[in-house]
Amino acid sequence: MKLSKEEIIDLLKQRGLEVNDLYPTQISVIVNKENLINHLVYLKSIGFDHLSFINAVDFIDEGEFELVYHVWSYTNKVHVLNKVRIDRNDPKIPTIVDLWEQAQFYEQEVHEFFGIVFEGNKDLSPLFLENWLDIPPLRKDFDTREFSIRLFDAKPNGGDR
Amino acid sequence: MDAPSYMLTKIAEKDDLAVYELFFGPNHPGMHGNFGYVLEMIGTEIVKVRPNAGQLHRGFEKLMEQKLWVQNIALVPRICVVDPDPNEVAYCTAIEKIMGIEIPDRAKFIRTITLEMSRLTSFLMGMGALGAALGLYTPMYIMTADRDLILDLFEWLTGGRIYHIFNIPGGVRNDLPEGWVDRLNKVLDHLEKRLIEYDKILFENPIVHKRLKGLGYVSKEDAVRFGLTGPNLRASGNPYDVRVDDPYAAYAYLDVKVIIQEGGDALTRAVQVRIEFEETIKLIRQALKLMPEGEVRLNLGNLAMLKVPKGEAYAKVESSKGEFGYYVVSDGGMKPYRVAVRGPSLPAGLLLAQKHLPKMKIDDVAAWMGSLAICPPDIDK
Amino acid sequence: MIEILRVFLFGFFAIFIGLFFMGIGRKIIARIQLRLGPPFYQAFLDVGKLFSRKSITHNFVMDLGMVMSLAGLVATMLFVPIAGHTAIKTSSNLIVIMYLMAIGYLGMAMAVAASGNPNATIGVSRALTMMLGYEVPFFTVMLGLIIINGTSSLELIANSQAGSILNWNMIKFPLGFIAAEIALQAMMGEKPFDAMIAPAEIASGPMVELSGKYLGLAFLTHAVSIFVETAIIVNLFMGGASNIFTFVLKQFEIYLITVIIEAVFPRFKIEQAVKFLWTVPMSIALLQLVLIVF
Amino acid sequence: MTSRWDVERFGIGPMATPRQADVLLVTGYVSLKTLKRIIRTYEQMPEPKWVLAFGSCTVNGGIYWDSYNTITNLAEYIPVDITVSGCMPRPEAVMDALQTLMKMIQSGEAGAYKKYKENYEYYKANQDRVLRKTYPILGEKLIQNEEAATSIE
Repeated sequence: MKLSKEEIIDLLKQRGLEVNDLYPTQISVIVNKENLINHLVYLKSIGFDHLSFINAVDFIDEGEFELVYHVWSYTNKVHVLNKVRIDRNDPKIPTIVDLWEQAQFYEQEVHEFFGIVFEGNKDLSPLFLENWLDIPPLRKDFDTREFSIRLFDAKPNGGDR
Repeated sequence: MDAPSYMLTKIAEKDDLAVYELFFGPNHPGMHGNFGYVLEMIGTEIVKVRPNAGQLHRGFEKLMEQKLWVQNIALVPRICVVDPDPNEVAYCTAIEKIMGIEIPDRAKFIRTITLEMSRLTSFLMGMGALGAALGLYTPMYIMTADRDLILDLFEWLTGGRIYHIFNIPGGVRNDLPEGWVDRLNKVLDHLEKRLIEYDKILFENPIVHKRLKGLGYVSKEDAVRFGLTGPNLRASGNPYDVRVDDPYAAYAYLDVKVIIQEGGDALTRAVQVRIEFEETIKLIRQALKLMPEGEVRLNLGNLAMLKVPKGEAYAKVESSKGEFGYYVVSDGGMKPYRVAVRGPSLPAGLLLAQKHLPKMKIDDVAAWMGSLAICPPDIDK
Repeated sequence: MIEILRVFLFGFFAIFIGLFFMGIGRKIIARIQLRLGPPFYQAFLDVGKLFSRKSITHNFVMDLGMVMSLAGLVATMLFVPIAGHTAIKTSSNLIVIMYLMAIGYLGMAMAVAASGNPNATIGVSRALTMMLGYEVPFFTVMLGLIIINGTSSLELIANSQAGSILNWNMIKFPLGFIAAEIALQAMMGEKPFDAMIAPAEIASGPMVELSGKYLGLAFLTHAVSIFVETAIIVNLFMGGASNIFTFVLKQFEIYLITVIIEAVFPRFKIEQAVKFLWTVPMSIALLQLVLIVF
Repeated sequence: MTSRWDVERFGIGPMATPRQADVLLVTGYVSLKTLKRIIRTYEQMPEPKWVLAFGSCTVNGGIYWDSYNTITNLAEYIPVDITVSGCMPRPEAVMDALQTLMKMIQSGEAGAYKKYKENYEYYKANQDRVLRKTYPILGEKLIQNEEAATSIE
């Protein structure tokens, strides 16, 4: 049963979600933390079976993290960006590992780079960085140039060795 | 000097067969790229696997927030060395989506041609690496020799052999130099003749069949559920291709044949890459025929001062390894607010490793990785 | 005294020819792969360089094992008739050769297992299983020839084929030759039977921990093994030549076949290799045996 | 290594393990995790050994100079004999570097591995500073996990 983008938008609007139509094949949906899981379950039921990506954006001046769950439907040919806002000081959000198993690694990565805790995810150990004591690097208040100059004494214009 | 790095450490005393730890580690001849698995083994059978990623992590997403919009185009192809063009195209398409501009048709076709050529080089490297993992070095050398012919064409067109930095928001940097197209046709004819040799030495080789049959089986539903994309997805029977589902560049004008095979094991994936290689050659010829005249890029003024309006977009490109996705968020400034990159090899490299490796013997690991075309840099980014 | 000098001469001759063959083999493979390939004396340069390097040893067993592997193979070489004259004449040297060949590989296995590297132990277990694999068909073929010639002395078998090419064993018993050829491929550890030195899987197996002089010794062992195995095949099937030059030429033909096969085949997994060796060449050898006996 | 620029002509070939190798070719950027493995590989190689640093990322950090995970100058951690500049240097440049290295070895100039033994403390200090961090680099910011001393396993 192939749904057109407009039908999907109406379906989501009926569920009381704020939807805006970005591009011919892309729509974005604002979801709040509580009904994220059953929203994704609903999406999965109407054909969105490919979780392509989970990533986070750090809106430091609004003091919030925005988690974006990219979901694509092979049948309806529509891409949905589910955006969830969580508070920056205690970043917690339920895990979706039991919906898609590859979410485990995306969540591990987001945890490592933003410090967002995914409740229910069994293994949030660091994936890429080793022996990392500073604040999660992808946060806006982490300055990578300063870090590189202090630790590796990098010279801004390559400098003379 | 302490004992060598792969220590014989007893992890668990499991019915008196000592489980020992073997680093199928970063600098291992069978490993493609700088990536590693810590394998806990009994004898030659793997019991548990822990991926040891991160050697190639350069923090692209952080670096991109420090650089201007145009500077990132030099940074972006370095994410996947084997297949650099999809990154540039995805990044530029995302920016064009936010700015809501439409690049001229000729630029679309040039983008498609460079994408498909980069796909050819990546397939050649992939097939060669698969042969090398099985111990057959001859096709690797022959295929790299043919790959150099395509790299020469890239060098002529863009000035760079591997990193082309050729796409910019609004089109491509320069038009095709004259004489370039018929040299491309000559190279394509040469490659088509070469295919017969590749078949004889690699794809019809009885021992290759014996080694790859049934290795790393992924069923049709699992391939979708685990988020596999690209040739790995189609080799398990799912007819999905980003170029058809969500066309970008000039793919709307071309008819892209989606090839699927029922099989899902390593051998089918290898044959899938081989057939798609042939299909890509036909696609380039088609694009060359339909390419209109006209200028190659929009005039967006001084690109260094480019200001992308506030907004966000996710652009997908079908690279040789799968779906390369760029999620770009802009706050209207001179620099991107956030760029997130979705690499195609993460589900295959990390998730399938947990599923397939534990029952596998040590001698299939390199072949298993070669068949899934795992490209570690796009896991670590 | 002369006897000892003669033995040394044979030893160096074998090493020289073996390294020479390896150099040319690498050049042929390179040409097949559209490459220029190293100069033909490359193997000598490699061995020279390796012996000039410092080497890291783990324990005494490793040193002993390496020397034992080279000594074992050179000992085997002494019993093989080369163009009519052999270093040590015995009446039934085929049996002795069969026994001594195992010594060389056991030495290597002992040395490498002592190095404590899991890759090495896997490589050694593969090498020994492979040995199990190729020895069964090879000995059946030898058995066939011993029965037909009524003697197990290699010289008499070689002389029985003198005269025209027609009465070479290769022509009289083609099946036996094919089976021996496949077994030879495995004996020399060339693809498709080189599961023990599989760089892509176990980082060059037994040779993982060998550095400097040990790697040099391993190179020499491989060179002598090439010489010995091709010499056996030449004596058994191509009637051992009268003078040295034709003997070496015949050896090179055999080595050429193995090199070309090596360039075109990937490697078997170890259990596939042994299964293959025990089915295909084994059945040919048995067929040959049946033909001979009746 | 490819068939057009065949390095094996000069007898150069890839070896499977550091034990069998003479030259350590460090291609491109070096992240912290790779640095630990490079040091271990370098120390496993028997004498005499040489290092060829490949690409501008090993000379001054190249395009990733300001990245938090890549070192900028390889020469501070292991002695480097010869460096090839260029981001993805051209194959001809690599061939030329390998040949100059061979000439330097013949003339006895290339002895950086002796330097490693002589001022081993200098190199070890640099390595520990980068690998065995015990305090957050951008100190005053709040630190995530408090346990201080972590050793490289």
